[in-house]
Amino acid sequence: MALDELYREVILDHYRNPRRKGVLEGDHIHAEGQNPSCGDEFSLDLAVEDGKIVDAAIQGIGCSISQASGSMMAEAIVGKALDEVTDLTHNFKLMMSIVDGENPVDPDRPGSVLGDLEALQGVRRFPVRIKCADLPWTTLEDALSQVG
Amino acid sequence: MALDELYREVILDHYRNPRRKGVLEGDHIHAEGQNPSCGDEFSLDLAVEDGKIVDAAIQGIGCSISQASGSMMAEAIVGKALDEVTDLTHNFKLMMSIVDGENPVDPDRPGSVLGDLEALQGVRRFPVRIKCADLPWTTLEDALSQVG
Amino acid sequence: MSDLRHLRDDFPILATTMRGHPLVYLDSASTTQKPIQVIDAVSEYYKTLNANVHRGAYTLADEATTAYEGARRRIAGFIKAGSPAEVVFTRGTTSAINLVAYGWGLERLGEGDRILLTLMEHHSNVVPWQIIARHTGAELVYLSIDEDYRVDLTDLESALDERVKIVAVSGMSNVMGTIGPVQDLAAAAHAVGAVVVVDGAQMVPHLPTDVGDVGADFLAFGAHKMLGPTGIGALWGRPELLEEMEPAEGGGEMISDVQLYESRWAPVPHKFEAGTPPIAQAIGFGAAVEYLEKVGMEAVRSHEVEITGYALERLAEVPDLEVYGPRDLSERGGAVSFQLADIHAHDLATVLDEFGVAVRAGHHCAKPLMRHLAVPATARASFYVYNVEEDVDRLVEGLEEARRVFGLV
Amino acid sequence: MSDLRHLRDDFPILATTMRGHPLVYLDSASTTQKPIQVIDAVSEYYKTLNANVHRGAYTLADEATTAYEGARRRIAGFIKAGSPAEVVFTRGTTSAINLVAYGWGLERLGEGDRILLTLMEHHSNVVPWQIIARHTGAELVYLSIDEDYRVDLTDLESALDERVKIVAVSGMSNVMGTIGPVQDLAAAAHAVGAVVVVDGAQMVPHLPTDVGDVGADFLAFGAHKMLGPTGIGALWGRPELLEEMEPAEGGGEMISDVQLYESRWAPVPHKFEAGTPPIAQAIGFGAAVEYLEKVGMEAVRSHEVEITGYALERLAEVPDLEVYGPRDLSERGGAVSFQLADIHAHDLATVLDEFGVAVRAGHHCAKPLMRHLAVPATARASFYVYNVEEDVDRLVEGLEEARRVFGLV
Ligand SMILES: Cc1ncc(COP(=O)(O)O)c(C=O)c1O
Ligand SMILES: Cc1ncc(COP(=O)(O)O)c(C=O)c1O
Repeated sequence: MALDELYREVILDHYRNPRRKGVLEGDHIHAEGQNPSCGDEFSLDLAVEDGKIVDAAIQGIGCSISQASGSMMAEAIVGKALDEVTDLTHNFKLMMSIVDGENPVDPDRPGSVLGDLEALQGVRRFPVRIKCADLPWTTLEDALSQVG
Repeated sequence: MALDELYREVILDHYRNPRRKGVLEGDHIHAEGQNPSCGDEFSLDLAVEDGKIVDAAIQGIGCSISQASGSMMAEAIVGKALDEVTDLTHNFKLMMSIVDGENPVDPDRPGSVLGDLEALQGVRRFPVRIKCADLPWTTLEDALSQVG
Repeated sequence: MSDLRHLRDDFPILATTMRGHPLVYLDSASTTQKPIQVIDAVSEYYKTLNANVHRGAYTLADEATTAYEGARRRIAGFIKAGSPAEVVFTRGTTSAINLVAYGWGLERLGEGDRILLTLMEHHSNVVPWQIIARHTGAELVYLSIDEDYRVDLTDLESALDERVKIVAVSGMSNVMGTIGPVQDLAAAAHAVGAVVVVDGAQMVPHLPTDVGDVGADFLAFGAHKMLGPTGIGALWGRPELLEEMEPAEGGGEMISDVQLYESRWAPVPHKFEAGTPPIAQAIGFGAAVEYLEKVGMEAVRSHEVEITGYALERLAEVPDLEVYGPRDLSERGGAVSFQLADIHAHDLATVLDEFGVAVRAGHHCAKPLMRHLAVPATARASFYVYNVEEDVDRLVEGLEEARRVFGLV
Repeated sequence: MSDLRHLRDDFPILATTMRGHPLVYLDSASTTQKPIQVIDAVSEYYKTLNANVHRGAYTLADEATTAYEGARRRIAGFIKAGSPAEVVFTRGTTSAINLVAYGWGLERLGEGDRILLTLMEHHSNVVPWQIIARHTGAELVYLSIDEDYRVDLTDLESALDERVKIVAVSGMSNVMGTIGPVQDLAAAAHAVGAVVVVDGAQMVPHLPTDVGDVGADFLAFGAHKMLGPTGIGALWGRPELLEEMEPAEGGGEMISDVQLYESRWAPVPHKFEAGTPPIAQAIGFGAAVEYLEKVGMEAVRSHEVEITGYALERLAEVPDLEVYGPRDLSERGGAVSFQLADIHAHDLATVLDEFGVAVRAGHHCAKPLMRHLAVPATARASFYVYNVEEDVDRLVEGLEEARRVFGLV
């Protein structure tokens, strides 16, 4: 049923064992995001060197969808060039907005494939929850906008 | 028709030629009333001696009903004892509240007959206007409450 | 006459009677009647969609939120706002003006500052400024009304200097119909750094409105004068000013965080919408705007010019009748105030009531203007999309009867 | 179970579905559903009676005014107020509290004064006081919550001294269901000369209310949580305090005279009702109160005690589920907050949504309380007259399913 599609094992695993949880020491960018209507919170530290994300750390309080989305995002972006990350964000948000489409990757911005993140596809059938999945990515966009 | 019953000649006459218009010199009681919803205003000076109204003066702005009612009231009360005036007020308000009744004079408080004031009976068929006819009398009650 | 007659079927109340006569409703400047589309939008909301907004984690609440925010988007589009976030829902025009007065004025005004008004303002655009003036020590200054019933701009230069921080003006007088010189005032006010608040209670329902053209900083208007429900209105504001403005009320839904001793506000427009908003009413407001868009605001305006022109013509035939308001139809809307001989406005209204004709009588919440015109009260007929020439004819017949009853013929 | 089941037929929305299942509405603490009697009262007003109030000199306006003031009288009777003039119509509970905060607090508080609140207050009974504290220099002080989820009165003596000018307390918590110690607080507050404001948003809909017994000075409540329309609420106040209190908003209808630089206010309650009031909503509020009177508030209360008791029993059977709120039914109403294992409230709400069950998840506009309880969010089921035991059963089935989906079984 749709619920099992939503709460896939990989999502519950990221929810219960978030990757890269914590804060960064040394030079980094910091951004915070919030969904005022539900109270979910997410904060992100990014270390950027030579146009590349070299480290990331996350913290958050909230539902499994927002926290798993953040954990998977943190895993996915470390080691990627900034423009790859921008494409990834684009493709992630595209996936969240396509309800019946087949291919969530924009052929014009193929820079990144979603990989594990496709586990969040099930959220699309729960419009109320899309903003949960989006929260870490909106925070990421905020962080990226701070890059010189 | 009902309109002709409302706007009887005597009422239009009092409206156009209000009696006892002005202010009193010397010792007197003063009261003011207003209908905030329509803006009608009425003010009353009363000279009272030995429990009797010996003089009265009125001023006002407003519709024919409120102004005629005030003019007729001023005429009616001068020369009357205070308790007679109280009964008159009672009977006037009774008349205004009885829509189909026959006799507007309370048999238990016969102290005053309405006389000319009965010309205002037509107002009863126009519930919107009853507060106009009542305005001078409410002001009178206020003035009387100031009597020692 | 532009043909809007068919719209009448949408308004259930127009099929009722008043004092035994078919209702001739000529009091739309006070409140308009509602088409069945608006009435049903409200009922349907309660029957199928009712839930609190912005709060729920369930589908019904999400749908209610979508409908509520959809209404905001539609209203923003109606006045050509840049974004829905520029539209704050309020209880009505009066509340919207108070929100600016408290949220903007209370924080920023002080001794020596001035608020510039005009003598034709409705009490709702006077009293809030008096209250703020009392709290802050600021002063009120008024522009007068000229012989042609227009805002007198000859004193503008001396009245409008750097001391003026707020200019508050009506887009259309509810007494005389006069269209306010909003664009001229806005340009002059901005030149001295003042903020311009337009009372759009009569303007938005009656004139095609594009906030970009109006040139104001804030525009207040309400639903119930434009076919919508009571209990809802809106404040449009320039986004950068809304950002800076303080909320007037505090409560649920307008916060992003509440600590014990202080709180952070939610983003615009939500920071101004404390508590459960008037959800059903917002949705009804959206339906009203949709209805007006279908009719077309150009058609609304030209219908109004025509029927007002007809009314002014017919009223000119009535002996001893004086009209207070511009003659030039391009300078006015459909609120027509008048006085007939020495017959008090209330008496006139009573006579008309007896014929099923509803007109307003009194000071129209504009006492400063009434004092200026030196009349204690006027009778006022006002028109909207559902009025037809026959309504004017009935009015004139009633006036003739009033002349008879009062012994003038 | 007291037999109110037949009432369900009056609520059209209960016949709809959510995500394919019959709607099980368990979010009445957020907003209640509306019976057809209320929906129709609003529609009928627009179809047959719509006119502006207190203004017209024609019959329709007089009838609208009579209906509007009739609603006030009915609501006054419902809370056993001494007179209809003690009831001020507002936009809702939040607006009513803000009216006291601005109208009473802003004028009277200063440096060194205190406002006493409790940790269980809704944001609507916190943020307005924060705003007034900021404007006046007054300070906020809080009573805590004890282990049994009740307001902790052990510190009352030290917290409540002459510096306290206002005590603001909820009559019933929207999170825990806890009935507030209103009478005790009122007695203690009056002993030091403080004024008592009761947030009755949850109390008035759920407990028979007699303002004489409550002992407060002001009582705020809203229609939409008691079967009535959105966009309307009321502030009851002691007549002598309402006399002294300043209006918050200025505008039409609330004045007796407007001069250029100052105005005189209309008598209570009108001086607090600036602008065209929410007329249709007031009439709908009156119809809601009439409906509740027919059911009988004693019956409403005992139905709620029974269904809440049943819910607490059934929830106790669900493993890993913690309830936040008093166990003693005499100390609580029907808002039941809970946490299931490590499942976030939103996820729980989503699972329940999938079964047609609407519960709320989040901070319930009570962040200070959530911090005190040390939970970021809870799920909340809340009941009203139309809920039946089967609704609770569906909830529990949904919770079992959540346990399965989250791998807890
Ligand atoms: C205890 C309490 N107080 C105040 C409010 C605010 O009510 P409203 O949002 O209707 O203004 C609510 C409802 O959300 C509540 O539950
Ligand atoms: C010009 C003007 N401004 C303000 C208002 C106040 O609107 P409301 O009473 O709907 O708040 C009105 C309507 O009465 C009006 O005509």
